[in-house]
Amino acid sequence: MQKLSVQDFISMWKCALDRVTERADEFSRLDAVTGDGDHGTAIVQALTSSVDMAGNATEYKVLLSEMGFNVMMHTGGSTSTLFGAFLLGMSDHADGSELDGPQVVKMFRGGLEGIQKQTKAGKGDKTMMDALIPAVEAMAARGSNDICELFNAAAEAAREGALATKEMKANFGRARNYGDRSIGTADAGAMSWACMFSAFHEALAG
Amino acid sequence: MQKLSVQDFISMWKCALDRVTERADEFSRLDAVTGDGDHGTAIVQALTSSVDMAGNATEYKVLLSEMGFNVMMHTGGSTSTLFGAFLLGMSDHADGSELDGPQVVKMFRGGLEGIQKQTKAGKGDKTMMDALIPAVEAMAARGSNDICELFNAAAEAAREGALATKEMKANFGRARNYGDRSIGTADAGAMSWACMFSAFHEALAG
Amino acid sequence: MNTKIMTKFINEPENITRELLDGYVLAYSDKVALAAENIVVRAVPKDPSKVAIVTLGGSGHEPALSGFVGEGMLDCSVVGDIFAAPGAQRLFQALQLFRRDAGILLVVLNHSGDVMSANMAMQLAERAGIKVKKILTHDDISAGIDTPEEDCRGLAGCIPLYKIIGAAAEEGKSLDEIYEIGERFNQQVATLAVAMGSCTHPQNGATISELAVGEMEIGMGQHGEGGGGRQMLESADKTAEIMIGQLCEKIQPKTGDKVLLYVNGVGSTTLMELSIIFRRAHQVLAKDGVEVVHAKIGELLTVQEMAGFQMILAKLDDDHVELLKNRKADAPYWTTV
Amino acid sequence: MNTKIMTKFINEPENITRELLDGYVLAYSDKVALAAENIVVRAVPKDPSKVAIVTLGGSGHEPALSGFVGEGMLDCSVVGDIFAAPGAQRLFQALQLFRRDAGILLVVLNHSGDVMSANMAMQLAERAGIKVKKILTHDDISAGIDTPEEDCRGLAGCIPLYKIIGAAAEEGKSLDEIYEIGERFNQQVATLAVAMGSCTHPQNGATISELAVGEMEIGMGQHGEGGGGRQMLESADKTAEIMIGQLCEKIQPKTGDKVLLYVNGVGSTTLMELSIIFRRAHQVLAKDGVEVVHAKIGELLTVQEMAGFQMILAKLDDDHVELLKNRKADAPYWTTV
Ligand SMILES: Nc1ncnc2c1ncn2[C@@H]1O[C@H](COP(=O)(O)OP(=O)(O)O)[C@@H](O)[C@H]1O
Ligand SMILES: Nc1ncnc2c1ncn2[C@@H]1O[C@H](COP(=O)(O)OP(=O)(O)O)[C@@H](O)[C@H]1O
Ligand SMILES: [Mg+2]
Ligand SMILES: [Mg+2]
Ligand SMILES: [Mg+2]
Ligand SMILES: [Mg+2]
Repeated sequence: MQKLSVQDFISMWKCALDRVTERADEFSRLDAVTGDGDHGTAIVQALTSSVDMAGNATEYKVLLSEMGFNVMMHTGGSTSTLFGAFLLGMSDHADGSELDGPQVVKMFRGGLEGIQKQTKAGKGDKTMMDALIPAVEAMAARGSNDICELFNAAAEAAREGALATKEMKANFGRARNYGDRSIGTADAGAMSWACMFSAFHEALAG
Repeated sequence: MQKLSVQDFISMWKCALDRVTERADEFSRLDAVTGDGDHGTAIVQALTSSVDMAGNATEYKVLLSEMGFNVMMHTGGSTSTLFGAFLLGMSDHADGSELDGPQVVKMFRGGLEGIQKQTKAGKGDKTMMDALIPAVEAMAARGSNDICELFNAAAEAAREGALATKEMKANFGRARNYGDRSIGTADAGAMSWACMFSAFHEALAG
Repeated sequence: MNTKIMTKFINEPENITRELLDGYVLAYSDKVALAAENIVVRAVPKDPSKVAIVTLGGSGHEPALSGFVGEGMLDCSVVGDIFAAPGAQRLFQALQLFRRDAGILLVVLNHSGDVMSANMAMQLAERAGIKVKKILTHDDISAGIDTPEEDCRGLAGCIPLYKIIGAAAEEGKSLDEIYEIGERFNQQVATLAVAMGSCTHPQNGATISELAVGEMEIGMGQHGEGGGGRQMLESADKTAEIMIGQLCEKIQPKTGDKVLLYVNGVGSTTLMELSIIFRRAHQVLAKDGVEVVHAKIGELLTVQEMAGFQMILAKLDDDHVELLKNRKADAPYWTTV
Repeated sequence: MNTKIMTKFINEPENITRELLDGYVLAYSDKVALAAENIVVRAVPKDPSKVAIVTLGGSGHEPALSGFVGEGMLDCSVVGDIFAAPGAQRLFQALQLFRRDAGILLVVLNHSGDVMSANMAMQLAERAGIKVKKILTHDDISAGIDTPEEDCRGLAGCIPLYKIIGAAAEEGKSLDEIYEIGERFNQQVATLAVAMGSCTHPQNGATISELAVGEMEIGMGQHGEGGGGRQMLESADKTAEIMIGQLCEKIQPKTGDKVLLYVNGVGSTTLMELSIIFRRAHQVLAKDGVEVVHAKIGELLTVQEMAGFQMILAKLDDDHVELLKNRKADAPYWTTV
């Protein structure tokens, strides 16, 4: 797959919504151990608000900015801003209605930078960043023109990163207050992002 | 036993306090089914407030009136007024510091009249009256000069009366709101009065 | 009664009432004080030329009843132990403190223990030449809407009554006038309680009124003693409809009538839920053109940690509206600016 | 998370926030209104020449935060879903509504979600030329008294802050002046929470922060997220002593100092218990000659039906006392005469 159309892109998000919805309870359960038990609800809401904006969009920049603002209007919690900032960051780095491999990488890197304007959390802090950063890095490192392959790499890295959060101590978010007690449970946000990247790949791999 | 001294009388109440205290949980448990679960606490408090006033009393009238007012100052709930009225009613019908059989009956009848000024409940209404009325009637019917025997009769009648409340439907007190659902559980107040009459007899029988 | 591990922040069970009253008057010392054991009075007494409003009732229902002692509401609350009326002699002591030519209006909630204490205390007061009139509340409709007044319990409907007669007393109205205003309100107020889940008696650990998970009882009393019947838990909207329906049957509000609507939480039911319940009850009234002119959502009279609420509906005359809404009150748990 | 039979009076879980806000503004329509979805404002707006006080936070904590919108307190509360900060765009919508030359003071409780929404909304506001200043609350001391501010959560200490800065804004003080008054309070207030028993997330039925019967956790957060450490339940007096001891270590009140002491119930813990707790904490302060000049016992900020409470201690400067006690406030859940 050499080109990612807006419609392909939308189908990636729809697939993510489906897969995350199936596992929403698991994400809330993880959040209940070290947070407030609502991450499953939050991430489903955020994806729903994003997909709601898809309609018959034809252009990346506008679509992504509408998705971002809609998330930040209709959903809440940490997920709202982080997700919204990711979408707005992508919007700032995407043009036209079809992207090639390097452009896809650039767009995702833009999303990551958008989030990094809102949080100082980095790798090892036991947050969604432990899935997202490796995913984006893996896409860039793969340097392939096959977009499907890029997402395969991203999904794999996100999954590994997410699972690794289990042994970490939380430095950000509600889980931080648990101190050492946060060790032993994977981070809800990292797990849901891993699920999304895996769905992105699934949508493209067919 | 032909004469009941004030000291004998006080020992009856002390014995009642002991026996009721032992079974307080049972009375609260009964009250929890059809009332608010505090009758055991209430009746122990009332007896304690009564016995507290005993000190070195030498005379029935003053002792009983002090007992009655102390109960109505330091305890509460339905038990407070009913018990207080019983003691004040006895006070109105007792003189001196030693009573013979008929005088004892007269004093207890006075107590019953005192209560009857405060409540219209009669036999069959599933209240303490189902123990108290038969007890006083049995004392009068026995007409003996042996005071110990009077209380034996009273205790027997109170016990029977109290057990019979199990099959009754409550017409007074909190239990009334349960309607037919009050059937099947004995009345807490009737059971505690039966326990007291049995203790009165025990104290005199040695 | 299942005695279980107590999960309450208390010390010795027998000291609960004394300690909670101590804490209460320490926190609100500019408004309330203890005149004697279990007798809560205003920190700054009302002019003795005015009628005094006194009430009585067990503790364990906080903020009721003592939370409403203050300017424009109660002069005195005589407190019994948990769920128990205070003894007659204690109440008589309070009546002696408030002896005055204008008289005392004694508000009694219809519960066997309270009524007996009140009657006995009034007999003592009469002998002592104290002027006191009794007003009985009987707002519970769980026994059926045609049940005679003496068989209806007094629930949280006493609290708006305190505000109404408290404001009337503050204005200097006579004992008979205040009684008439209050009695008119009593005839027009109805309350219905629903419980879901039990509560623990804090002194003996007894679980009172055990309800299975997912069950509710409409018509519950406020000490865990039963009433209506049990049924499966319904949605907030359905529950609100059932309850406002029964209340309307009693009160019969017509288009254009002004009413009071309160949803009183009794313990662990959240304000979140109470607000959702209120919403639906209000919608039902609005649909019939009934105007809610005074409302409260909150905990006024509780039953330990029981889950559930009481819904109170009252038809208001113009003087009631005036006294409820436009007269200052400044009690620790009720303030009207 | 153990999904269990829901025992709450709700309708569809996803409608909870909307329905509870509907009920709330119906009940208190003379005081509050909805300006837009999830944006609660005063029914009668403050003069636009004065600084507006806006706050944000998740629902499920009723009466907080929207219960304190009203004369002399908040102008606006922007509400998120249960335990979730509102999105930045929703908050930005509210900031647009309150755009004024005098400026907006935005009160943010230090929680990751709230802070991120606030920062993002402020970036949007800045671009739109709206004058807004942020004040962050960080009163929780459970992370240790030397923990940097940015690592301390905002608990119920925000509520007296609303009263203080709300009164200052009502007086017509400038944005900088109000900020200074509020920030001075923020430096002198400390809160500690204790939980016993868990609570249920009303939308997904998750049991958050399962505690064994007879266990308590001092340092709990207000969404069931943990904090301090678990220990066996202590008596009311002992618990009060531990908590006021830790708060005093942070606040260091001296003989003659004036302080505020609140005991805020978070759910199913009764006012009875809270009063007993208050009593002991007050005694400890009094023994050291510290004067409690302002107190509250009640539910200001709740965590569903969780059992437990938050204790709030603050050293007050004279202007704080004045603004807290002697300035009118008329919000649905806070009235100062
Ligand atoms: N400051 C932060 N930086 C990065 N990620 C964060 C931060 N705070 C929270 N998160 C992520 O958000 C997840 C929780 O999301 P969610 O439950 O929706 O938010 P909330 O904590 O507001 O309930 C966490 O598992 C974590 O991955
Ligand atoms: N009106 C009444 N007349 C006679 N006995 C009554 C009446 N009300 C209650 N009782 C008796 O009192 C008992 C309950 O006592 P207690 O639990 O101390 O009072 P309360 O109902 O105030 O909690 C009942 O079991 C019943 O025997
Ligand atoms: Mg969460
Ligand atoms: Mg009882
Ligand atoms: Mg009782
Ligand atoms: Mg949340």
